[in-house]
Amino acid sequence: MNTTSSKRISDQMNRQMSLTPRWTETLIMAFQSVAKVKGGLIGAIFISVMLLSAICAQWISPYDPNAQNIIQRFTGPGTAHLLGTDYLGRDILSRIIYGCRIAVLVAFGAVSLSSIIGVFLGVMAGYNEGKKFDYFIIWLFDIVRSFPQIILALAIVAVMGPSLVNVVVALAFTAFPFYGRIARAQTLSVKEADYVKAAEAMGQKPLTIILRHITPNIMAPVIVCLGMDMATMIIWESGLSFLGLGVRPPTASWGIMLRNGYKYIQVSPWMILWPAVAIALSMIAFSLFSEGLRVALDPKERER
Amino acid sequence: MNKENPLLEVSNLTLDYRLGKKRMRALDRVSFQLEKGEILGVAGESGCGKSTLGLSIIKLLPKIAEIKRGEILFEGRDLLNTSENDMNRKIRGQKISMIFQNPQNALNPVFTIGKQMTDILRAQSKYKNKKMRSSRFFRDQAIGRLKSTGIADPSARLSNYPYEFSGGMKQRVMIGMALSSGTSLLLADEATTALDVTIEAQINRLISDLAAQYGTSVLYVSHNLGVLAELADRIMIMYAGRIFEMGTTTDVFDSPSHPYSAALLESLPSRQARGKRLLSIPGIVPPLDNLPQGCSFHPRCKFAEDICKREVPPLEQVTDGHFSACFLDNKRGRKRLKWI
Amino acid sequence: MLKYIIKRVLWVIPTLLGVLIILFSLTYLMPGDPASAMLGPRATPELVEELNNRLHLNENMPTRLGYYLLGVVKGDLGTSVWSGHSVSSLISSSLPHTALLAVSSLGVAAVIGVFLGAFSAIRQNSPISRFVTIVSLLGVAVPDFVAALLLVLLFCVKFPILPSIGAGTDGGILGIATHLILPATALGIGWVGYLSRLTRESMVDVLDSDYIRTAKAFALPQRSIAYVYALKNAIIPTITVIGLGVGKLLGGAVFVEIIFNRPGLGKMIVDAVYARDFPVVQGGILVATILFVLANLLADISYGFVNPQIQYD
Amino acid sequence: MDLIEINHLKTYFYQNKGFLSKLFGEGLKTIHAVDDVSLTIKKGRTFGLVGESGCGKSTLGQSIFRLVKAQSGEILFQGQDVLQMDPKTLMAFRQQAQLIFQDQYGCMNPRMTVGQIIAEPLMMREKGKIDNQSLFDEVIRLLQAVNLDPESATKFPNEFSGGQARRIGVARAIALTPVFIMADEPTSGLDISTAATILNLMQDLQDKLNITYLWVSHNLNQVKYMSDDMAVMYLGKIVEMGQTKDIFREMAHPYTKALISAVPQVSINQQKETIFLEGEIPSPIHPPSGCRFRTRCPQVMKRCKTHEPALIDLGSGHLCACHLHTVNQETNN
Amino acid sequence: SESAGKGELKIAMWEDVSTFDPGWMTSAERELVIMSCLYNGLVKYKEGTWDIVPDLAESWEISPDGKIITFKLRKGVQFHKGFGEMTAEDVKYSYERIIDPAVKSPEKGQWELLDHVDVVDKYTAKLFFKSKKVTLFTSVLPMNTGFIVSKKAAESMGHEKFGKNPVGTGPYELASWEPKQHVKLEAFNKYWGQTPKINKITFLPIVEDSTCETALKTGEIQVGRSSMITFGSFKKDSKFKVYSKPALKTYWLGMTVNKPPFDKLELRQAFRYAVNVDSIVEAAFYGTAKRANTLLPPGLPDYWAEAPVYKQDIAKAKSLMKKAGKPDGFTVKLFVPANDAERIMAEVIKADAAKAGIEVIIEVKEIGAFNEAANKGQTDAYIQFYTSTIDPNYIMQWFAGESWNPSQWRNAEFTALIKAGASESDPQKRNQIYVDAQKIADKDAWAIWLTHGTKFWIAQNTVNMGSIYPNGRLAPWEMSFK
Ligand SMILES: Nc1ncnc2c1ncn2[C@@H]1O[C@H](COP(=O)(O)OP(=O)(O)OP(=O)(O)O)[C@@H](O)[C@H]1O
Ligand SMILES: Nc1ncnc2c1ncn2[C@@H]1O[C@H](COP(=O)(O)OP(=O)(O)OP(=O)(O)O)[C@@H](O)[C@H]1O
Ligand SMILES: [Mg+2]
Ligand SMILES: [Mg+2]
Repeated sequence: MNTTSSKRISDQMNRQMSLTPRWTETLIMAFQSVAKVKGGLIGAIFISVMLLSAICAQWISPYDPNAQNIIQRFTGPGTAHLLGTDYLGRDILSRIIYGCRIAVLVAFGAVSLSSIIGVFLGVMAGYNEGKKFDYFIIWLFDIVRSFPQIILALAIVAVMGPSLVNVVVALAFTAFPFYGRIARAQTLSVKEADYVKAAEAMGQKPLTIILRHITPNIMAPVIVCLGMDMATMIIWESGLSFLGLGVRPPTASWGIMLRNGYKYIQVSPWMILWPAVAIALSMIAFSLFSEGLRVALDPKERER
Repeated sequence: MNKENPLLEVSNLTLDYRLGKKRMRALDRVSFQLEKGEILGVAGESGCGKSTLGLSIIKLLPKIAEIKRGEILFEGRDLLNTSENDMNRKIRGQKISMIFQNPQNALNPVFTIGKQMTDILRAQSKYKNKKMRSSRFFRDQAIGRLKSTGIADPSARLSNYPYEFSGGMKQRVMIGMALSSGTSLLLADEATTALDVTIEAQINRLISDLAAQYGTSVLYVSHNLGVLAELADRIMIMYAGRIFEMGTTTDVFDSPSHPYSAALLESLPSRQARGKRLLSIPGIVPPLDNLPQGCSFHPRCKFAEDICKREVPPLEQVTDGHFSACFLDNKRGRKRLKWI
Repeated sequence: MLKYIIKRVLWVIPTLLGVLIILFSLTYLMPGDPASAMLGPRATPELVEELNNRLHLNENMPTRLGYYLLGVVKGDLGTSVWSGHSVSSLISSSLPHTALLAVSSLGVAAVIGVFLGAFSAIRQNSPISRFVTIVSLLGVAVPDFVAALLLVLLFCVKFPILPSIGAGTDGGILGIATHLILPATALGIGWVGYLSRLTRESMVDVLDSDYIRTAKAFALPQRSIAYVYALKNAIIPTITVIGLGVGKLLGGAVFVEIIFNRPGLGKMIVDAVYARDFPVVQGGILVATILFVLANLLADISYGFVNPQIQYD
Repeated sequence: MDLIEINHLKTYFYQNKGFLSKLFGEGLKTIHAVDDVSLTIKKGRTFGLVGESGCGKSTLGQSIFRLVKAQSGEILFQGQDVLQMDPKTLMAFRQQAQLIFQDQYGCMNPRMTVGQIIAEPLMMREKGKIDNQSLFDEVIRLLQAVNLDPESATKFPNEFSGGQARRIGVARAIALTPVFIMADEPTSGLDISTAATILNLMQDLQDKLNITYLWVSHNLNQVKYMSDDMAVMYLGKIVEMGQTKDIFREMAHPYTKALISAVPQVSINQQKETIFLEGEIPSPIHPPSGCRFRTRCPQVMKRCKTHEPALIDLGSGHLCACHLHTVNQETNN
Repeated sequence: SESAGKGELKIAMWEDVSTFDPGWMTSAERELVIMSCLYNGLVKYKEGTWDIVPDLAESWEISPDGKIITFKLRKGVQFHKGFGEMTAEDVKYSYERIIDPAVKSPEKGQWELLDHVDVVDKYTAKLFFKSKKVTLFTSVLPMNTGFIVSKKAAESMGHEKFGKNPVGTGPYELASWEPKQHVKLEAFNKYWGQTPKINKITFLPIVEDSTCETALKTGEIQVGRSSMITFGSFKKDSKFKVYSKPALKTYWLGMTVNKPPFDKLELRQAFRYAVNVDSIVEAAFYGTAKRANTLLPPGLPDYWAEAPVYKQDIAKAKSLMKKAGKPDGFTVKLFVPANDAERIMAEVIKADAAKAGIEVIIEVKEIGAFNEAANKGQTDAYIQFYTSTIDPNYIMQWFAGESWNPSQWRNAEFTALIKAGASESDPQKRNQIYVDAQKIADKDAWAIWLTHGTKFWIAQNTVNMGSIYPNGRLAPWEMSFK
């Protein structure tokens, strides 16, 4: 073996040798493989656009989303206002762009909160299968899962008061058992895997086994679920805002825009159309993306 | 036996699997004949195309398989040109039965063993004699089939679901269904791999009885050379989609003509004394979508010469009824080939 | 199997107990004093006092929980703070509308969805298959309440041909039916898409499986392979999804009932939320939850019938 | 010298351990996977363990490592009882004893590179005392020891063929230079020729490092080829045990006879009479009374149903548990 | 689309009724229309006006000190559902139960001056007051607590049940009430007055304006409302006729005066100069309403017509802020109930105030939470409206008392004036008192008066709407189909 190739392998191994599971690389690989799946790329592009407009809303939106111009209210789509204006003469395009920010915030916030809590509890329960802790967690999951999700979220927001944070918390609360169940079921099968036994046979500590050997290997279905859930969370945020139980006006949210569109449905129907289109596009994006994720992460599907 | 009119005649069968842009040649110019009542053992490393061969005879290849050329004559009928409908009505389950390799998923998980067996028996009899029979009749028949493969308490077992059966028992259900006396060709694809030695022996006895009593021909795929040695009349050794050697069991096992067959036999621990090194063939089986030029075995072959790297050796008769695809044979004559 | 069912049913009891505890503790999340929050500003101290007594708000937490559980067990869900009606009477008048909506949308969607899915899996590349693709994309893209809004826009505003409010109970069967069309479509369209896609996918998988190959090898009749042997396997994921779907459906009903001013359970809950009528909110959610739990129970049990390899723990 | 001495080991599994089943008081279904097994493994030698699938071979092996919880009995490793070890001693033991798993892919974390997998036990032992370069050198050395390319270190397990994957398992097992290795069907699922490579490799290692093997297999030919001593298991119990050559020369137990007679031989000249066993393999949940083999035994007797035969010495350490022999002995006495 | 038969009229209401017991009625807007179909008082407002005319009483006599009033009742008036003839006993019962402490009527305040009622004979009732109640005829007797209920029915049923099964003497009786779905009334065939032309009336609770608009267009209801903006399109549509009246209510932005920042008068004044009331009202009411300059609606006799009209003046606002030591602006938490008009106004106010450097944080609250928070003075500012009767005292009293006074504004002078006004019967003097009170409120600048709103109805032109009261209240018993 020549020295350069030895150096190369050694470098590569050095990078890989760190004890932390290879989260980032796994993620990057997942994204790469998503892009290879039919439709996954479109989804990924769409989502990137959404993320971009969420992050850069203040630079790319043509107007201040809350700037009112009563004189110019209810104008239809035109050159000054690409998508028209609403009942206060605010620019709809700018509000859609800013609404994207809310959608993304809620989706990522609620999904990450619920998945972290859910996966943590699920793995812990699965690892302690058959113990009281496990039964308690199963019970907890089943209780929360018994509620129709959006109705529970609605009730929580209703008592805590509508606000962005409360919406995120409520949605996360309704969703965490789903991650927990997946994580627990996966843990049950993964912890019987021979590589976990091999680690035990080496004398690894339980925490190391959970972090290094179990958690990385249960993430595939969790990640697939993440993708789908983001879409759901966007819908629910809009739904709650539509009912006036979501984020507070005048914050631009697609749900609030829908609500206003509904109020002025007789006068200015396009007001309902734009947020509907925005929601539809983001739904398609997320479902294409998560479908891509599913295929990319499922070895059985990859072979096809 | 009627040499002029074999039961099955496969000639030049060539088949690709299309995977995206990849073309994997799973069968390459496969030709052989199978006589009535004969057991032909097929051996070879994993992935060399044994199952594919069986599936192309019963025409249940996956969609991505594409037959490039060749002919399969069964009782004189060209199977490749037989319609799906005719295959169903006249061939499958009637004349040709197949035991699939993986018993784990071969039974429908949501129906009882009894329902699946009686449905199959009913379908068979419907095409055969068009006479309506009672459910009881089929039930009894199913019980008989289970009993013949050594499943204890068969009548109670009929109401079980597949998950309540062990892998070996599922395999035996499949075997029971396939071992019908009317079958003229049985394709047994690693039929006994899931079974324990003691039960394997029992099943193999059943199969050889079938061949002996009813003249059923068997294409018996296995990578257990010992089983083949005991069961088969003739042996066919395959490698990367090609037939490397074919001949009577004695010929092939006692005086292997192809280096690959010789190597295989020498890697068996049963032939070696304790402590003596076993033969292991260097290298790995080449990927089917990227086969080496010339003889596909040449990169691993101890005897490879220049010609092996350039030309594909044809399957030629070494002695009467003993075929081999190796350029060496011509030079070496009939001497037993030794690798080590 | 029987044991499985019994176990499954018994598990509902602790679950519902937990549900009640959560519902009960919701009142604790409410900022401020619940009684005056419910009564609003015009509440005189006497009224607040009276409500506190009626709802046992002065007691300590375990006692209150005890009263609450006792009430629920006795079938007493309390009375509306706002109208003085008993919550159970409010529910019994609104529940049928929601039930009808749910059954008609999900039931029809399930039948259509499963059929379309199975058919398009068997005849891949047929026009039906393309239709399924489009419908499922639509179903994904347009969530139920957006669909409801668009339907109102189209059929009540632009072309006012279908009724837009109420449940049509005055109009007899025909009235009820015409009042169902739009809300049920809004709720059901996504399900048709989703279920047909799901069924198609699992059907394609199943048709590719080893056991179908076995059935073919033994020359079972084509039709029985497709519609008996394959469909029963393919329908398994669909059943669970339908069970879970009832939860989504009840959630969707909230929006659709609001938009179509349909006096169902969902609208009752949201109106009560607006009015801070907490006994009604609690009762409504409890009933919705019980419905959902029952639907899941039913789905699980029928799942058990379809899939023998089930064990419940 | 005995490296491992197992006395009256019992390992049971329980089904129906869910909450509701407990509530229902549904009787715990006990799987008697290993039921009262005693054996000794001599240092530097290979001990073969054969038996039908599901008879408890893997369970026995894993019990030695405390990977499954043993019910009772003792497992003495160099005189110390593994089952009573405190965590620290257990760790030390686990570094001296290693495992090669039956499933060559399943025992490797699919999200770790081969380098990481092999390095893991080393890092465990050294705990930060080792720098990356020497760790890397060590990994390369191990890979070369099992005839693998150093490049392999950066690949993932699924990029390897079955034989290569098995060799990675071997490399990991020898990383800490153990004195004892349990090889659980180390050639299952491999081609004949690949299997031969593994067998050669394992033999070389034994010669070089004087490793003791517990060789689990259901391939009698292989055990005959590899092992010095062997035991035959049936349904959780040892039915025959002794030196391999003794057993193959003079099988004492009817089950061993049937097993060996059923082994297909490639040399067709060799005539043999296959003994066919009738009946199903009984379930380990409700094993038959008396002798567990009696339901399939061609030579079953009355007392087999009521009395459980003990392992008795037929001379020169050849043990067998069968009433055919107890009767002989009794009459002899 | 379906069109109801000749006999049935469908009217949209905002929300469901909470009770049909007039002694417990909580929302005038919502319930008075239906209540006046079910009940009669001793007197009533003549349809379409605020004139007081006899209803169940044929005549009355007031003692010189105004403390004793004797009513002569109409004979032969029947209660619904066979509860017999209305007599003086029922009058006594109807009024005395409201002041009975055991009964806990929320409307007790209306009748707190009543001492007792004497039954002189079957058709004569004598009301004794502790002191003279000036507003008795204008805002008590013709309103909900003035309605006569059947003693027999109310006593035997109890409040809860009676609230669901009302027994009055009105032109309609309750046919059915499905909470949240509909209230169905049927013409009372033994009604003493003129039998209504429409036999059945259904009131449907429709929360959303747009739902109501759609239902009007699809013909599912005949009488309803719309949002201000859509109003215009109905006006143009020949199938509909539009009826509009100035509403008798006042919207204002209130500032909580007992805590920073609005404990400083200058900052309150600055805020008043920072906003542009005209554009606020334009935005929220789409030109259908005028701005307000004082608390009382213009239709009232005691309206302060010369009230100052504050125009937006950022410079002035800034100088006031400087004076108060906040030259760089300050932050205001503004609570808004979740109604459209208020929300829109808040959004415009936020934008206006920003120009003066005042940051407004809007918190939209559901009505219950809003009321609670506002009433406890938890907020810096709020937007709210109160409905008035034609008696100025009704709306002004809240700012002289402890409850319902979200600004926490207390002014002894103002309180004294309101007290005086309540017992002053000379119109001239009353006018002076109330205008003075309004001036005090203006001086203290605790509120920015926004608008009085409008009230309008949209009816399909097949409906003859009859008279509509000046505040837009309907009189369904006068309606008919064309
Ligand atoms: N459905 C398929 N799709 C793609 N490739 C396939 C498919 N089935 C088989 N192949 C490829 O064709 C080749 C021959 O496969 P086949 O199953 O016939 O081998 P085999 O000899 O039966 O192997 P084994 O001993 O493992 O059963 C293999 O390389 C395999 O990868
Ligand atoms: N984790 C487990 N839980 C429950 N039962 C188990 C478990 N592991 C093994 N068993 C059961 O214990 C018995 C012995 O299993 P074991 O794996 O030891 O058999 P084996 O001899 O290794 O078989 P094979 O040759 O198939 O590997 C079997 O009946 C098996 O079903
Ligand atoms: Mg195969
Ligand atoms: Mg094993």
